[in-house]
Amino acid sequence: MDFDLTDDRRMLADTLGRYLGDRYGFSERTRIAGSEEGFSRTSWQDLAGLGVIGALFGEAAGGYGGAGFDLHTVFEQLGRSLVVEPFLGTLLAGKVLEAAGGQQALLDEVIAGTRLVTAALYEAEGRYDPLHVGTRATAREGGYVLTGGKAVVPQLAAADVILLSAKLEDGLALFLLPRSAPGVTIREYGFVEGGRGGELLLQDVVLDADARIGAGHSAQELIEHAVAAGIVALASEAVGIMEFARDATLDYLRTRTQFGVPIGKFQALQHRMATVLLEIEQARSATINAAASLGGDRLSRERAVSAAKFTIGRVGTLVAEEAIQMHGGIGMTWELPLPHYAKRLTMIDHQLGDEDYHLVRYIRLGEAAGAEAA
Amino acid sequence: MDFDLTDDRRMLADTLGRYLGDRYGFSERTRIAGSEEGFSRTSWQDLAGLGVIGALFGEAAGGYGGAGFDLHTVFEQLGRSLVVEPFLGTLLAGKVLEAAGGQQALLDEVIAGTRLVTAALYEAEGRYDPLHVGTRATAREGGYVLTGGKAVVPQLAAADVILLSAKLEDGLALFLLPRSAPGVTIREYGFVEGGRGGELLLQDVVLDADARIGAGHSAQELIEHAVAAGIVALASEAVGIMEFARDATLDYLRTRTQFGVPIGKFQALQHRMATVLLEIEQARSATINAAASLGGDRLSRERAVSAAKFTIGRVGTLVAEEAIQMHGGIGMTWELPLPHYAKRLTMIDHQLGDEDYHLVRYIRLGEAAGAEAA
Amino acid sequence: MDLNFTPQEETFREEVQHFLAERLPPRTADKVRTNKRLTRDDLVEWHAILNERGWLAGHWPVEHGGPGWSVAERYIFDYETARAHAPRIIAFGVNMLGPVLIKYGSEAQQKYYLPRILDGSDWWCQGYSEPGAGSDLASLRMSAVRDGDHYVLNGQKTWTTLGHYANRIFCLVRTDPAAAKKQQGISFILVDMNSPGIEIRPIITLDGEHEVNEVFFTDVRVPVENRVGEENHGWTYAKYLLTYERTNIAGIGGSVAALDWLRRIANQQMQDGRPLARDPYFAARMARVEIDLENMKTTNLRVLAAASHGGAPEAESSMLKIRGTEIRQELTSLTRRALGPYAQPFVPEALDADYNGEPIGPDYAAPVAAEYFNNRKLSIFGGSNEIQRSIIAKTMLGL
Amino acid sequence: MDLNFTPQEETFREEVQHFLAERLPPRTADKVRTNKRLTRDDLVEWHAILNERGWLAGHWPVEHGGPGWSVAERYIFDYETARAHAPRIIAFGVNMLGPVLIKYGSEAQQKYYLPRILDGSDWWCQGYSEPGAGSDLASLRMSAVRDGDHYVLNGQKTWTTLGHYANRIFCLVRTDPAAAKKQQGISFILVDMNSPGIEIRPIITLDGEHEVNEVFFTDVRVPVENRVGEENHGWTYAKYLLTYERTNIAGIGGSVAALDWLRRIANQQMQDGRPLARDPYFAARMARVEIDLENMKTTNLRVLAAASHGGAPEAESSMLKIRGTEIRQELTSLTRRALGPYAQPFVPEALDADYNGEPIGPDYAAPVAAEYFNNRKLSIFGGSNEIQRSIIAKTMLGL
Repeated sequence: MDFDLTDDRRMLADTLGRYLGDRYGFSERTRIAGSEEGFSRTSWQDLAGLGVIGALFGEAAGGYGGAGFDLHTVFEQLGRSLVVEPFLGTLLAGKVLEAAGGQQALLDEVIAGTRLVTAALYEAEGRYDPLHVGTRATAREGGYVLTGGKAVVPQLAAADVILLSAKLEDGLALFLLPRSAPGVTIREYGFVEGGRGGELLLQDVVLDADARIGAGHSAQELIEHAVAAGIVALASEAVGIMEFARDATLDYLRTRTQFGVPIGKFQALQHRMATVLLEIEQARSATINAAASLGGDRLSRERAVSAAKFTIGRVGTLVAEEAIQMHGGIGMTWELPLPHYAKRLTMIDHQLGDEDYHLVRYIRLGEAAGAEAA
Repeated sequence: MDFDLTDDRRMLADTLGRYLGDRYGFSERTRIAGSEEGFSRTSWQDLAGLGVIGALFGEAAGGYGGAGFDLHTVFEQLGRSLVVEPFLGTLLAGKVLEAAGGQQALLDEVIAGTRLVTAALYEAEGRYDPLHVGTRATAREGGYVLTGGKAVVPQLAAADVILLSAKLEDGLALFLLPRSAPGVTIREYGFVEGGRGGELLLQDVVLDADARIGAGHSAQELIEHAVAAGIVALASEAVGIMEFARDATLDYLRTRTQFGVPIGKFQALQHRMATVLLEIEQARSATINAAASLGGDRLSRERAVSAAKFTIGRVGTLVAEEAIQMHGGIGMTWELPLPHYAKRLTMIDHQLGDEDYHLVRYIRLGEAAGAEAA
Repeated sequence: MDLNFTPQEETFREEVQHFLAERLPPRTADKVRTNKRLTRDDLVEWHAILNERGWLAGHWPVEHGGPGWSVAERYIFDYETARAHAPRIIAFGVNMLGPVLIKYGSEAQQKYYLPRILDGSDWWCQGYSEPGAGSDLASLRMSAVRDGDHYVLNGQKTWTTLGHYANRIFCLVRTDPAAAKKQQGISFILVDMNSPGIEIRPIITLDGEHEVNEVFFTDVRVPVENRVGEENHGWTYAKYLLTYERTNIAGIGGSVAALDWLRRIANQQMQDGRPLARDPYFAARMARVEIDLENMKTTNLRVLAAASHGGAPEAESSMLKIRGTEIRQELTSLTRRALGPYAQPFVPEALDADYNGEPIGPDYAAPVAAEYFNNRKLSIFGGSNEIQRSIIAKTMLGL
Repeated sequence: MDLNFTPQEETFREEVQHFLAERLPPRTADKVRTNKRLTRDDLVEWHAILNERGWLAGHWPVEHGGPGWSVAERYIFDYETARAHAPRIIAFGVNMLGPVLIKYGSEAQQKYYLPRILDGSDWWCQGYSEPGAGSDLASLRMSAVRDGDHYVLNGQKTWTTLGHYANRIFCLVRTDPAAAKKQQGISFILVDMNSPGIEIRPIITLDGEHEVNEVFFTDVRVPVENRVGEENHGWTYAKYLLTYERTNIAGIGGSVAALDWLRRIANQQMQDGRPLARDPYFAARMARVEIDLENMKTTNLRVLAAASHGGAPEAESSMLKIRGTEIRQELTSLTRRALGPYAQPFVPEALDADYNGEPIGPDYAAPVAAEYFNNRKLSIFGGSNEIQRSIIAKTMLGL
C-alpha cells in the first residue's frame, strides 16, 4: 500500500508543472483556447519534447510509461493549468494503436509530436455508447468503402489521421482515416469551454486494406480499453481542476470581506466548503481506484472506471456550482480564471459518458459480476 | 382561489384541536400508544361524538363532510397530537363502503364509533401495490370461500369487521369479513412508532354471498379511490407532524445555548433550518394539491396523490432527520416528544407506498397522460 | 379552500391569452423559447405593445397608469406571458423605480418620470451594488457631496444589468459618511446617464455575453431635485424596492415553459434505444423537478393570497426566491444533461435569431450550455440565496 | 502508487481471517450480523478471546501489551473483524483511556490500570458530556474541590454509553472555576463507580433501548493520585484522547458488512415482480452508496498512509468521521426502505437472540427500523458532524 508517486512520475509532474506554469499561464491559455486551431502547435512540440506524450504509452510502444498512474500524473497537471492541447484524442487513438499493434511508425510520430491523431468513436444516435455504431464499412477488392458520421470529435480538424469505428458485415472494426481522404467532410467548431472539435461525415470514402487495424483483436475490447484509459485521464484532469477551484475558493473565502469580516468566517459557507473538500477527496480516491484498475481484469476495471466517471460527474457539478456561488458575482465573469475551470469541469461530464450513464453501467456490470460469481 | 378553510372546517379543526390538547396530551398519548389495544376506546367514542369520524364521509353516507379538505383538516390535527386512534383503517374501509353503497347500517355504526372497521388491502408479496392480490375467493353455493393473507393491517385485532380484497375467477372483488369468522387467524403486534397492527391469515374462510360488496363497481377503482383518500390523510397527518417538529426545533434553536449563544445563532444551522421551513411549505402545498384533486378526474387525481406521497416521503425524511440532528443528544431520547413525532413521520413513508414507489407511479401516470393526450 | 380561480379570473386569463396570440411578435417569442439573443429593439417593441394595451405596469395604481389588477390577475398575467414565451418586462423602471416614486417621489418626480417609464422614453438601470458591497449592500461607498443645488458623485457601481441600454440610472449614494450606522447616511438619487463624468464599461460574463456593466462616476453633478425622498433616508426606499415586487419572484411561468422545452428535448434525445424521457433515471430527475414546480405553484399562490389579505411575507418571498431559482437552475441543468455530447459544441453566432448556418447536432442545442452557465447568476444576483436563507432564519427564529 | 497491500500484510490478513474463523463465537457474530442485542457477557467473552491472542489493544506499544502492528495491519484487523461480524471492541478502556495513560499517566497508574483494561478487570466508561456541555464540551461544570488528599466531586455527566456495565469512569472535572479560559482549569480524573455518592440513571433512547446513562455525583471523594497528569491541564489529555484513535473512525469494515446485509435483503424483497435490487431506483440508491464506500476505502487508506509518515490529519479524520457515519446512516436508511411495509411492525423481544417466536414478515425485519433510528446517533455523538465540519473549515481556511 503506497500512495506516493514513484520518483519518475514525480519528476514528470514537476517538469510538466513547471513548463505549464512558465509557458501556459492563464492569459496564454485563454489566447490558445480561442485561437483558430484551438491549441498551440508550439506548446504541443514542447510537451512532446518533455516526454509528456510518451508518458501515455508503454515502453513496448516507444513510450515511457502508459500505466494508469502515468495518465493520472499527466492529466492532473493538465487540469491544473486548464490545458486545451489535443491530449484526449491522442490518448484514445494512441491506446488503440498501442494495443492493436502494427502501427509503430505512426505511434513514433505521435509520441514525437510530429503527427496528430484523434479518435472518432461516438455517433449522434449513440449518445455516450461507443459500441453503438451506425457507420458502415463495406469490404471491396483491395480495401473498404465507409459511409456514415461521427459526432463531437476532439480536435478533428487538426488531426492528420483519424481513428474510427465502423460496422463491417461480420462486426465492429477499426480504421485509420487520413483527414484529407476524398469523401471526408469536416464541420469544425469551438467548445463552450475552449478548444475545438468537429463533426465527421463520410460519404463513400475509399480506404486501402491496410487502413483497417487490430483485425486480430476484438474491436469492442480495443475500444473499451481505450475509453477506460480516457476516463482515467478525464477524471485526473477533473481532479486537477477541482484542486484549482478549491484553492481559488479557499483563497476568496479568506480574503473577500463582507459585513466587516472575511466571508470564510460565515459558518454556512464553512460547512458547505467542508463538504466540497470532503467530496474532492472522494473524487480523488475514485480516480486512484480507476487508475489502479487499468491493469486488472475487465470487470473490476470497468466497474472502477464507471464508478470514477460517475463520481467525477457528481462531484464535478457540485464543485463547479459551489465555487461559482461562493465567489458571488465575480465568479460569473469571463475575466476570472475560476469560471473557465468550472466550465471545463462541467463539460468533462459530457465526454465519454456522464454521471447517469456510468451509474447505470456500474449497476449492470455489478449484475454481470453477480451472475459470474453465481 | 381561496386558501382559507370554510367556517365549518375551521370549527371542526378548533373543536378537535381543543379536545386533543385537553385530553390527548403527550403523556396520555404515550400511555395509549403503548396500551394493550394500542388506542383508546374512550377517546374514540369522544371523537365520534365530536363528529370527527363523520367528517370523513359525505352527507349521502351519513357523514358531515368527506371532501379532501375535510380529511386534510382532521388528519392535520391528528398529526399535531400524534394520535394513534384507528382513523386510517376506518377511512380506507369507510371510503370503500361509502362508494360501494348498500352498507349504510354499518357505516352509521362506524360514524357513531360503535363498530370498528379496518382495511386489509396489501399483501406481503405485493409490497406497496394494492392491486397485487394473491388472496383467492372461490364462489360456491350461497357464498364464497377465501384463502390467503394480508400484511400489516392497521388496528387489525380491534376491528369488528375487516374489508379485504381477493381474487375471484373473473377479477378482483371486495369482501367484508367478521373478525371472528372461523378460519381467520390474526397475529397482532405493536408498531415501532406506537399503535398496533397485524397479519391476517385466511384458511378456507366461508362467507355469505352478501359479504361481497361493490359488485356493481370496479374493485380496482374502489381501492384506488380509497387509497387516494388515505394518502391525502397520511400527507395531512405528516404536515401536522412536520409543523410540530418545526416548532419544537425552532424553540430548541432559540433556547439551547452552546458556546455562549443560542445555537440558532449559528449560521450553518440557520441555513439548514431555512431549507427545512421551505420544504415543509412545499409539502403542505403538495398535500393541498392532493386534497383538491380528490374530486377531479382520475389521472389528475392519481398524479396529484402520488406527487404528494412522494413529496411527503422526501420531505418527511429530511424533517425527521434534521429535527433530531439539530436537537443533538436530547433528540435521541424516549422522554422527549420530538423523536416520537420523527418516528411516526418516517413510518408514514412505509404506508400506502413510499417515496420511490410513488415517484415511479407519477412517471407512469404521466406517460399515460401523454399517451391519452396524443 | 379552493384552488380554482374565479370565473372572472378565468375570463381574464382568456383575455390575456387572446392578447398574446394577437400581439406578441412570434419572432420574439421564438427567440425566448429557443434561448436566442434578444435585441434592445425586441424589448422596446414588446414594452410598447404592453403599454398600448395598458398592461405594462400591472401593480401600479390606476391613477398612475396601472390596470387595477388583483394579486391573482397579476399572477395570471405573469404566468401566461411567460408560458407564451414573451420577454420579461425590463424591471428597472416598471417594477423597481416606479413603485418607489409612487410611494416616496415628489409630485414633480411622479409627473415627469412615471409617464416616461410607461412610454419608453426612459430606460432605467440600477446603481446599487459596488465592488466592495455585494451581499453587504449597506456598506456601499459611492459618495454624493452637496455643492449648492447639486450633488457631486464619485465612485463606482457594478453588475449594472443592461446598463448599456439605459439612459438613466437610480443610485444609492453615501451622503453622510459619518453616520453612526452604515444603513444611515445613504440617499436615493436619479441620474442621467449622459451626464459628464459617467463612464460605462462592459463586464463579459462566463458565457461570453455582455449583459452587465460597471459604471464609473467622476465628479458627476446631479441636481438636488433628483434626490428621491429625504436625504440620508435612502436605505428605507431601497429596501422597499427590494421587497415590493414579489408576485413574480418565483418565476413560475418561466419555469413551466422551461420544463415544456426540456420535455420536448428529452423526448427527442435517444439513449439506450429509447427516448431519454423514458430512461428511468432521467425520467426521475424530470419528475422530481416537475413535482417541485407543481408544489411551488401552490406555495406561490398561497403566499399571494396571504399578501392580498395584508400579510407581510418577508420570509415567504425569500422562500419563493430560493426555490424558484433552484427549480429554474435545475431545469437548465437537466436541459444541459439531456443534450449529452452536444452540450460541448458552441457557436456563438448561432444565438442570433438571423443566423442561418446549419446547426451542430440538434437545432435546439446551440444555446443550452451557455444558458446553464448564465443561469448560475439566478442564485447570486437579486439578493443571493444565502442572504435569503438568513432572512428566513432570522424572521422565523427571531434571534 | 500502489493500492495493494504487501505480501506480509496479506499474510497477516489471512492470519486474522483464520483466527476469526476459529475463535469468533458464531452466536455472537450472528447477533451482530442480524442486529440482535448483545449482552455484557458477549462483549466480555470476545474481549477475553482477543486478549488471549494478544490482539486486543492494536495500537498500544509492545511494552504495554500491544501487538506492534503497523497502521496497515491495524486497518486490516479492524476491517476483517467488522466484516466477520465481530462486536466492536468496547472503546473506553482500550482505545480511549489506555492511550492517555500511556502518554500522560504516572508509572503507578500505568502499572495498575493498563493490565486491568487488558484482562477485563475494569470496564471503563466516559465522563465527558454534561447536560449543558455537548458540542461545547469545554463549558463543562462538574466541580472537583481539593480537600486534603482527595478531590470532592459534585455535578452530572450524561450520554454515558454502557455506563451501567462499567465499574470505573474517567471524568473531566473543573478544578479551577476562576481560570481565564474555559479550556483551562479542567482536570482528568479516574473514579471508581462504586464510590459513595454516585448514582447512575438510564436514558432510554428513541428506539426504546437502554444504552446510555446519566451519572450523578454528590460529594464523591476521589484520591488525588487518581488524577491523570497535572491539575488544570485535563483539556490537553481530553483532546489527545479525542484525536488519538482514528484508524477505524470511518468504520469501513462495518459498512461493508452492512452493505452485504442490505444487498441480501434487497435481493429477497420483491417489487414490481422482480427483486428490489433490480428495481432501477433502488439499484441506483444502492450503487451510489456502494461507490461512495469504495471511494471511502481509498480515502481512508490514504489518510492512514499519510499518518504513518507522521502527518497530523485533523481535518482528514474529521472527513472520515463525517462520511463514514453518513455512509453507515445511508445504509441503515436503505435497509429500512428495503423492508417496505414490514419496517413498521416492532416486536422488541425479537431482538433477543433467544427469542423463538415466529417472525413478523421476513426473518431479518425485526431490528431494522429501530436500528435506523438508533443510528441517528452516529452523526451526533463522538463530536457531532457539525463540529467536524467546523474543524475541517477552520483547518483549511486558517481563519
